[in-house]
Amino acid sequence: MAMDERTILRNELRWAAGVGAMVGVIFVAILFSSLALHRAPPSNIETVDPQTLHLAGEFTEANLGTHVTPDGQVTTRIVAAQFAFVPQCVVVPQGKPVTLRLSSPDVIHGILITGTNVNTMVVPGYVSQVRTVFAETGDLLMPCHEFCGLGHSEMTAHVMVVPQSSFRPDANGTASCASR
Amino acid sequence: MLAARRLVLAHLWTAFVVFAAAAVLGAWQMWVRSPLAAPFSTPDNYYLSVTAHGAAMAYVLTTFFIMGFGYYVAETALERTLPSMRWAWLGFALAIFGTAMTVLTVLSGRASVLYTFYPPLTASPFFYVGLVLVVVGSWIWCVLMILAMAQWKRANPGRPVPLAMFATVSNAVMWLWTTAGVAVELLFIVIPASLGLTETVDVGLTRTLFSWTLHAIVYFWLIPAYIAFYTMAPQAAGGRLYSDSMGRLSFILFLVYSLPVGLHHLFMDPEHSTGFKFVQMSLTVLVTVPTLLTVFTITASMEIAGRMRGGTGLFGWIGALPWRRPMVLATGLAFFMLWFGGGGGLVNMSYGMNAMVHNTSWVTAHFHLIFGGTVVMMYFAIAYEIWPRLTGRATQAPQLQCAQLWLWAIGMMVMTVPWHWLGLEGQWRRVAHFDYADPAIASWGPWVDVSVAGGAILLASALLFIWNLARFHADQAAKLTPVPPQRYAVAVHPPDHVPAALNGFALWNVVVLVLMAVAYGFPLAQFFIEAPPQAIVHHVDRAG
Amino acid sequence: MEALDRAWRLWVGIILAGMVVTACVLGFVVVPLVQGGGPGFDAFTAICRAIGINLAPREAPRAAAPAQPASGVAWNSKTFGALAHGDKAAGAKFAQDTCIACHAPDGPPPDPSIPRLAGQSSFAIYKQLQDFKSSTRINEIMSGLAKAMTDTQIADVAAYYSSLARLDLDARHPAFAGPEIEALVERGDATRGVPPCASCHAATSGGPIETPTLTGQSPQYVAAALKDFAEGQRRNDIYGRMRGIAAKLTPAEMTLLGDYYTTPH
Amino acid sequence: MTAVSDSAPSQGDQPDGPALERALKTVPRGAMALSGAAVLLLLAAWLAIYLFVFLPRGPVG
Repeated sequence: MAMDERTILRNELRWAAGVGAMVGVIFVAILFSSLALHRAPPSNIETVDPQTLHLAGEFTEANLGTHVTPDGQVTTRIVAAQFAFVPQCVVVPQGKPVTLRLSSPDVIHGILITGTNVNTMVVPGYVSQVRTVFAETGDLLMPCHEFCGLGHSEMTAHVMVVPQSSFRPDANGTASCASR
Repeated sequence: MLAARRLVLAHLWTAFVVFAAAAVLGAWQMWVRSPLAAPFSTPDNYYLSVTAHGAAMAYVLTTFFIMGFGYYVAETALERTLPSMRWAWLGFALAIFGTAMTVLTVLSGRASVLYTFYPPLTASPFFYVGLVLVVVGSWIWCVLMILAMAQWKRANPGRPVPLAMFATVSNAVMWLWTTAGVAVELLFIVIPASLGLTETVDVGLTRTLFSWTLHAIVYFWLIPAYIAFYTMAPQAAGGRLYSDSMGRLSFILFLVYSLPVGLHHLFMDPEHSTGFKFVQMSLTVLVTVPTLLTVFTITASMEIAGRMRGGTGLFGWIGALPWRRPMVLATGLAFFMLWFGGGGGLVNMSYGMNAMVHNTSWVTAHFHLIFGGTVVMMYFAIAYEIWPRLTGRATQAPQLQCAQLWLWAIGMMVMTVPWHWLGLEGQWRRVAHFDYADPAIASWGPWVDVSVAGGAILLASALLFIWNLARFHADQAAKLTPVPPQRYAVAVHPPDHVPAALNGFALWNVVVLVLMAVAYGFPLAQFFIEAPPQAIVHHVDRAG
Repeated sequence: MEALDRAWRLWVGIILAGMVVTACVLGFVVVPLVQGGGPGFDAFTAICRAIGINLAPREAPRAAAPAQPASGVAWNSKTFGALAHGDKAAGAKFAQDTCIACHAPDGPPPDPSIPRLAGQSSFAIYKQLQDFKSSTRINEIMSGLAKAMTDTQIADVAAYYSSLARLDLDARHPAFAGPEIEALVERGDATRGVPPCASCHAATSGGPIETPTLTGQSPQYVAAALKDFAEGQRRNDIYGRMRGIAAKLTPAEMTLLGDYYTTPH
Repeated sequence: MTAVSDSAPSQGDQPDGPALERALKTVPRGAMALSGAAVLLLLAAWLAIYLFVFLPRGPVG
């Protein structure tokens, strides 16, 4: 035989080493983006009762939308419910850290914000939290990306990213699309 | 003629008839979500169709094909009859009954929860019970495959199990592990909820159990394609398999690494921690290894064939391959689409990068390329390869078979290339219709139109496939006497002996157990350590 | 052969353990420690979080406005239990004395502005009565009546009316209201962000639990309810979803939707 | 190879010894080149998406 079994095995191992190196490059790049650039899956195991979401606590109607604390932290709270986001439009400042907090009173929903890496499932029973910085201003689309029922296709909201100069929360720290 | 001939034909025809119907639905769905006006376009019909398309393709086509093909391999590779025809027919009957129950429930509009279920949305119990029966039917198949190999090993002590059968049994073993997750989800949570016995579900737990199944099920579908790559394609090309051991190792790696990685479907979920997502991401990286090993081994096997047919130079052997043989053509096209599908998958599994594409058309493109492009493409090729032996009739028009494969590949690419682009643009999933008047997404229209054309080409190909198979059964088809036996590719060095680790699954079951304990132990236990708040069941089959 | 098998077991074990340990060290120690710096977690908290044990104090809502829920009803085991124990016979008796003058069990109401309740979902009746009782929904007559009812009576009445046959059960007559309204009901209007009415108000929709059945309802009542939601006169819809949708409808559509859901004469 | 044998159902032309030996003198150089190029292209495509789409879209987590 021109080629014995050892040669075949050596060729396969050589190939496996090359493949391993390629996969290693990808693994290192993922690790780097996670460690140095804060790009990681949103994971915030924090529970909340979906059955009483509207009755008390953080996700009652009056608490929804964008709020700025006196020390300048921006938090946007959104409820994803069959078949609307509440509120249907939120305003956030460009170039500042923003914390999005979402929850669902009924079934599984999910969001993405077009043109950004913002993406999370919204699972009843949990608060989904995503931290990000919006780089560019604009009116971005925030659709529900998980099947939640027959009205899923109409379940969209808008995220208005505005320059910091025109991001003016009111005396309570509340900023809304209408008052901007 | 095969002893299990009727059994195999019953399974495969069921698979392909359901496949053709689901292809019609798929093409219609493409049309509905495009800017073009489509008939019957309501969300009701759309989600009914998506549920039917998904369940038919993912559960019915695959399970019946894999069972039928498994029986075929067991008889032809081991050259002995099946352990029990009676049990095999019982499995078929259960699966058929379950399929009928599921299909009728979906068509009645009482199960539009998509094939991935999404509790707390809850369909009619008949939908889930039907699917459970399909799975139970397949469990009988698993046991028969494991028994067939065990009996053969007893009769042939010390000899290596033929690669095709070794791979089939690896799939059977993997499927038993795989279905554990979804079976527990359905039997203990979803079906009680659908019957009204419980009012609430732990959504995080159901999602985690489903993720247990969700990745490995793809390898369940894929392994017959890989069996064809390793044992049929080199033979069809007129060459030899480059390495038999690498084949065994690849199938073992599929068994080991396809299971403890399901959490990568839940990267964007709030109920799991970064740590376990990271660990399962790391294991997912390793799942690429068996596929990349296969790419090399099969390419080398094809190179042997090409050079034996007179091909020279670094790439000259490619042109020398017999591309007019369906098995060879399908292998080439499947690898081509695997490049795109696998590349998309690399992006999906890349931890934070998943946020860029999760639940966008990118993912839809990825799994259509892997499933449609690689898996179903090879199911076609396998059917063309074994139909003469099942019917005793000669292939009449191989050029029509090749045309069908080409159409399938072209349609798949035309459909999925726009999806990749739209996915990066943020086109979200499971939408019955888009508002193309919205300036934010108006530019998507033409891309979606292109993918509609792709869907139409795929439908044409699916129908041509049925036609091609039906012709074997036509009267004027030439009888083959004698019916040629199925021959599987011979390795350059056919093994005399292989280590026990490459000839059975005892060691590997222990490995799977350890990996699953590490990967899924705490992520599942957390729901019992401190039970999270439950969500109210939403029935889609009745009011309230 | 024996030695080879042992070697396989050994190496599989070593490689496997190596990979798992590496992944765990990275995932449970390195990544959380480096990333924890951002939100300011200490090392122990960061590692616990990575495992899935959340020790960080739950973030209190920073702008906690007093909760003013649109409805006090919560769909939980307690509510379902109360409804399940609803006594039809007791409900019938109560209705005989208090309700049937306006909400007849077997015929149209005396005034078209009064809703038909026969065959209505028990969940919807329960929620509306509770909302009248808690004043999250106001109506001259109903508010007073509901305030006088006990939780048990509410559950009984809900059980009674939901057990009755709905009048003219299948009343989908698209021709009566026109194809545009039919499209609105079945397909919604993506341009305005209006989901299909049928995505909630259909028997097999799987939508919010409290959604009432509209089929067979009095057309005036449906149109008036839509108008009230649109103008904010009525605001007991949880998370304002019906207010949001109604505000996007035209007055003509509200009238035609009333026609759609009723029976042609 | 004629067109007829090209399109015949593949009964597996059993490879003969000398042809196989000749082929194995060069195999797997072509396979290494072809699959190597494919895998390198794959890495390039992944890196392109990582650098030019993923990273510019901002932090998440």
